[in-house]
Amino acid sequence: MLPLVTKNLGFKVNGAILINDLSMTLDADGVSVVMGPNGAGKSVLLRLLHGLMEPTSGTIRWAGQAPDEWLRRRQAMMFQRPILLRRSVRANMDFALRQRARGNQREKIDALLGHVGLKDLAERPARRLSGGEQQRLALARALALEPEVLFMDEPAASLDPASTVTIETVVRELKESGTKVVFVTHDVAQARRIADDIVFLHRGRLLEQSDAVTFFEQPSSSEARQYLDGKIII
Amino acid sequence: MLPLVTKNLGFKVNGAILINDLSMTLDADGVSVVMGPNGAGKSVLLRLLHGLMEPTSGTIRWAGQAPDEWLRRRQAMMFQRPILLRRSVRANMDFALRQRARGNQREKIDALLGHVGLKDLAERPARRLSGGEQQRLALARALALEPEVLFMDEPAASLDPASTVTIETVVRELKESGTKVVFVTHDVAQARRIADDIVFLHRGRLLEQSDAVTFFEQPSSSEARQYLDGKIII
Amino acid sequence: MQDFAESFAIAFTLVVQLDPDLMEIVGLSLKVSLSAVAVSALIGLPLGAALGMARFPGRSVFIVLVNALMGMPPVVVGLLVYLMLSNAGPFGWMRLLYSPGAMIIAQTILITPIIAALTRDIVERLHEEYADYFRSLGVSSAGCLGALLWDARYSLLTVGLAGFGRAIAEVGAVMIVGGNIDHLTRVMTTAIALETSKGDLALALALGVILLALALTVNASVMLLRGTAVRTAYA
Amino acid sequence: MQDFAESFAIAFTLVVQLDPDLMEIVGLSLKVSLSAVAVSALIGLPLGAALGMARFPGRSVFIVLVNALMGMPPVVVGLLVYLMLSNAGPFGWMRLLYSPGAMIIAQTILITPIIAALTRDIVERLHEEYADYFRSLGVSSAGCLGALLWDARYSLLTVGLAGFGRAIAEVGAVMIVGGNIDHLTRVMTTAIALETSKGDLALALALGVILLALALTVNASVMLLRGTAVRTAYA
Amino acid sequence: AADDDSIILQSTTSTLNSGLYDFLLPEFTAKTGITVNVVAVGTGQAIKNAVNGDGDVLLVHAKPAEEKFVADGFGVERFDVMYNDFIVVGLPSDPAGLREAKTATDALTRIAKADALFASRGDNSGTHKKEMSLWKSAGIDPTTASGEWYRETGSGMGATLNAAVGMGAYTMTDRATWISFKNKGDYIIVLEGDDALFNQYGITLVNPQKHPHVNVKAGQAFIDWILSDEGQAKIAAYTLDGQQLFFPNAGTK
Ligand SMILES: Nc1ncnc2c1ncn2[C@@H]1O[C@H](COP(=O)(O)OP(=O)(O)OP(=O)(O)O)[C@@H](O)[C@H]1O
Ligand SMILES: Nc1ncnc2c1ncn2[C@@H]1O[C@H](COP(=O)(O)OP(=O)(O)OP(=O)(O)O)[C@@H](O)[C@H]1O
Ligand SMILES: [Mg+2]
Ligand SMILES: [Mg+2]
Repeated sequence: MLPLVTKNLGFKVNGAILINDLSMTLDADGVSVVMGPNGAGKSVLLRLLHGLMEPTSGTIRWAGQAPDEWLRRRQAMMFQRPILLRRSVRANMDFALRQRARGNQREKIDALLGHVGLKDLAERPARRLSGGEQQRLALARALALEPEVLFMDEPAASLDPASTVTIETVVRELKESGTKVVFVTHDVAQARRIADDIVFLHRGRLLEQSDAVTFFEQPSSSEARQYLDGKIII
Repeated sequence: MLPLVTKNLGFKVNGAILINDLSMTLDADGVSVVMGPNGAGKSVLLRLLHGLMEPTSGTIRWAGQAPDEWLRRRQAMMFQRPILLRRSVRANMDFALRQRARGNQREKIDALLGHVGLKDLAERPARRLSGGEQQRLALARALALEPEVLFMDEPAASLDPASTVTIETVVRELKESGTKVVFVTHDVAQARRIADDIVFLHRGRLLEQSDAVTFFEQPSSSEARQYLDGKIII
Repeated sequence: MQDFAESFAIAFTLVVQLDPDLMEIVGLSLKVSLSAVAVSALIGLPLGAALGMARFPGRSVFIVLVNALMGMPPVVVGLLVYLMLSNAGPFGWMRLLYSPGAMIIAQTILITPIIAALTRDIVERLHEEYADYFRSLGVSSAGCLGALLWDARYSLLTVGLAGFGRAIAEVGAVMIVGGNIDHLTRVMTTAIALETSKGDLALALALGVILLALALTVNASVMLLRGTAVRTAYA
Repeated sequence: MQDFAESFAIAFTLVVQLDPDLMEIVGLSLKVSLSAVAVSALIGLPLGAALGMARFPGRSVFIVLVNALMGMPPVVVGLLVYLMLSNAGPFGWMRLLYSPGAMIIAQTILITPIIAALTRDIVERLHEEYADYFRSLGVSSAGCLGALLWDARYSLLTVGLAGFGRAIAEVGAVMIVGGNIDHLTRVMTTAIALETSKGDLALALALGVILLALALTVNASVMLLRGTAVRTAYA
Repeated sequence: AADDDSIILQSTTSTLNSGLYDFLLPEFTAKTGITVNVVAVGTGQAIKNAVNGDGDVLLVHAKPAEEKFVADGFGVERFDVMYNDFIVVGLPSDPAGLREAKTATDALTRIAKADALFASRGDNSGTHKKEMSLWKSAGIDPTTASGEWYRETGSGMGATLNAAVGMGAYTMTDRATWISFKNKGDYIIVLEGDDALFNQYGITLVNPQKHPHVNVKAGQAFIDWILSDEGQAKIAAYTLDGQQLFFPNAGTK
């Protein structure tokens, strides 16, 4: 499905330009981490790439192909604010799995829930889970789909340290198994641990795309430098 | 209003024990940071202390007084998942301010929005803001109330590094001005920077309450040690 | 089958002629039903919102009651209002029977439960979302009520339209308390009933078509207003 | 005023006597209205849900239309069905006129728009929340529809009750297509209308009280069912 | 409606539906300046409304009930106004052979024998009461067949006619309603002319001693006018499709 190529990508809502003339290429291998200040457009970009919204200008090509429903079904996305059905934890898993295969998948669900530490909470209403538990359920649900591309929008924001370690392990395992991960985080240390290359956004523009080492050692834009230093730049 | 004393506090829902026999005292001075794994009961505890829910057993006393509406009006809370009205950013600020004082407070709103970097977004629908922007709005809204006690439930989870610096500065300023801050975070480095004392929860129980230095240097429970090391403990 | 074609032709003729009798009837229908919706909204919205947000013992009994009152038959409402307003009744001295005022009262009683019941459900769900914040802020009950109604206003519009639909289409109650008096209390539905009983089905249907067109116009206007409102405000 | 006291006494006597005529009428009322609600739900729920989740050109016109159809007068619906089913009409050969079947058809036409319009609004708001996830997952349209209806089921219950309320209270349409024929098509509302026209207001009111009690029972049963459902499932 | 120059006339659907009032009232109003607001309901309901004082004048066709109304003190005095007659209508195929019937009782007996569908008002209206008295004189209790061949519609004349036409049943109607009725289908009159089918209308002023607000002056003016030669002539002059609908007979009392 990769490389993913965008050309002059733009997205406007009511006159506000959220993504501005963005051209980039994401390769098949390695974890791409998207960084940038709050409101830079990271979530919007992920939603455009995943095909949840139509760009208002420019193009997106997956290995030359325009995004469509079939490509999207081979991808998965973890939203910044998990979208959970008004059902039990198990029913949420079940619903996701049923979109890919028929039949009872109880064991698979149990295994996945065990993996994210939610086994004992399987029968709880999903929307009553704690913030971190919701993120873990979203992770389990995304993994259940065995996607070729996984978009993760700040998946560790509410996770405790141990779960953060788990999710980073998961990302590494996914990378090894050939899944492309596009990961958004504000945690610079985390980005350093998992990123192979960095996409740096600022006010809807791509300011920098480079491999991780270069980015963290010698960011070329002053905005990226300020961002990493925790200076206000928006 | 302080000290805050809880005695044998308990909270059950449908047979699940979410807070278990929790007795502790929070003093007037210093920032108290609540830590613990996902699902430990941090958010539930904050909601109990703030008086959003009734404990099913035990007592809460604010300087000897049972929590009531008037005490609550002198406190404020930033929820883990910001609750924003279906209105513009400005209208959200306005609504909060109106609960405390009549009249047009446009300048105050502008100043607060400027402080959290949302001035340009004042007319946007609040629920369309990015994750980090929503948290910043929630911060501005809470500050607007000038509370004597401020509960902050993972307020920096989605913030970019610069905003994280800002919020930590805000917490320090609040502390200096005599506001009691109760702060939840999973970011150990952040906790080290701002905490005066730590409340450590695990499966609804208070495992440890000690001053920050002691907690980070020599945690007395093995769970706290594992938590800080990023080991899975739930 | 030729009745259908005929009635569309009649409806068309009546409308293009701006038949003054018809205009009077249409005007009264609108006046009565819109007034009833307005009064019902004034009562039903706060009532429904209060039921949606408050927690008190016996609340679910109350909710069942309001829901059940949606099934109050127009004829029964008409009878109750008739007995109240009749000269032999307690409010006979107001001399409201057989006047548009009586019709507004009857329709108001009829649709208030509908507005309250549907509002209750909508507000309850919004309140689930807002409750913690309102409690934390210490918003007064009246403040909560206002905020919930305001933030749910687009959904409540549909509720209002449902109420309007029921009112404008209603015949049993206005027939009894209005009396279907020509040039005084005749509205579209009572006129339709009259033509039906005269066996003039084509004319009755024609009036029905016009009534539907009326409902369509009101709905379209509301949606247009809503459209511009959304454009300037927020979902 | 003595009418009131009298009618409660009559209502009570009728009920405790289990008057067989009354039981027949109550049974038919329930049968007709519950069937109509069931059929309307079968049509209106998916239709409303589809309108709530799909985005297509002309959608808002469609919505206005469905909303406006909530204002369809029962008498007009009755007439339409009458013309269709009468011996001179296209479906006369089915010999449905003046049968409970015809009444079910008429009420179904009447309440389907209500169910569809209210469902549309509810599903639309739930869909706003779920849409991105469903799109990401690649859920089929039918899958979305089912999931939205399922997750909104408690709100849709209120919608169903609104539909039931309208159906059980309705008199204009069933009167025309059913004919209020004793022992054949007489239901509560047409019986009330009859007693009213006879001037026996006390009996009419008594029947009204019983009808309301009926609506109350249905609503309470539904809420009880819902209560246990919530306890075993999730909000 | 508390206006000095207007009265409420409680009357029946059959008179309103026939168009008689549209013909009579403008002339009366032009002459006296009094507006007559007609409430047309079932006879029983009209009398009940009048008992409650919700009207100034009562014009219906159920003589015994009207006389009871006066005797109970609710009405001042009842006057005959006009009459027409009842007829039985049915399908031209006339399955029960009513056209051969000599009398009304004979006709009803044929219907019962043939189990032919018959739509009855079933609403205690003047028409219904008349029909019941005819069954009685025929010695038949049709209500034992209620829901079978005997269909009690429990509704007004127009609705009952619609129903009869819809299901192919015989029904009894007053002539005025029949002539002005528009949904006749292929229906024809199968029985008419028996003296037993006489239909008398009467007018009564609501008693101001029971209901002080009754507009006696205007109400009485209306009664006086309708009983006057002028009013009576006007009634006689009302025709539809060339047929006279009502026959004035004031003064016979
Ligand atoms: N539908 C919308 N209408 C208007 N503005 C929008 C909409 N969606 C997003 N925005 C705005 O677009 C900008 C980018 O949003 P986005 O969610 O992509 O930010 P982000 O980079 O993910 O930030 P964060 O780190 O806070 O999650 C924000 O300023 C946001 O307010
Ligand atoms: N209303 C409820 N019904 C059932 N379970 C609940 C409810 N509210 C909370 N819980 C459960 O209580 C536990 C504690 O929840 P809480 O939100 O306090 O966790 P937390 O410590 O804040 O975790 P996190 O770090 O993930 O935010 C969780 O397991 C959650 O699933
Ligand atoms: Mg984001
Ligand atoms: Mg929490």
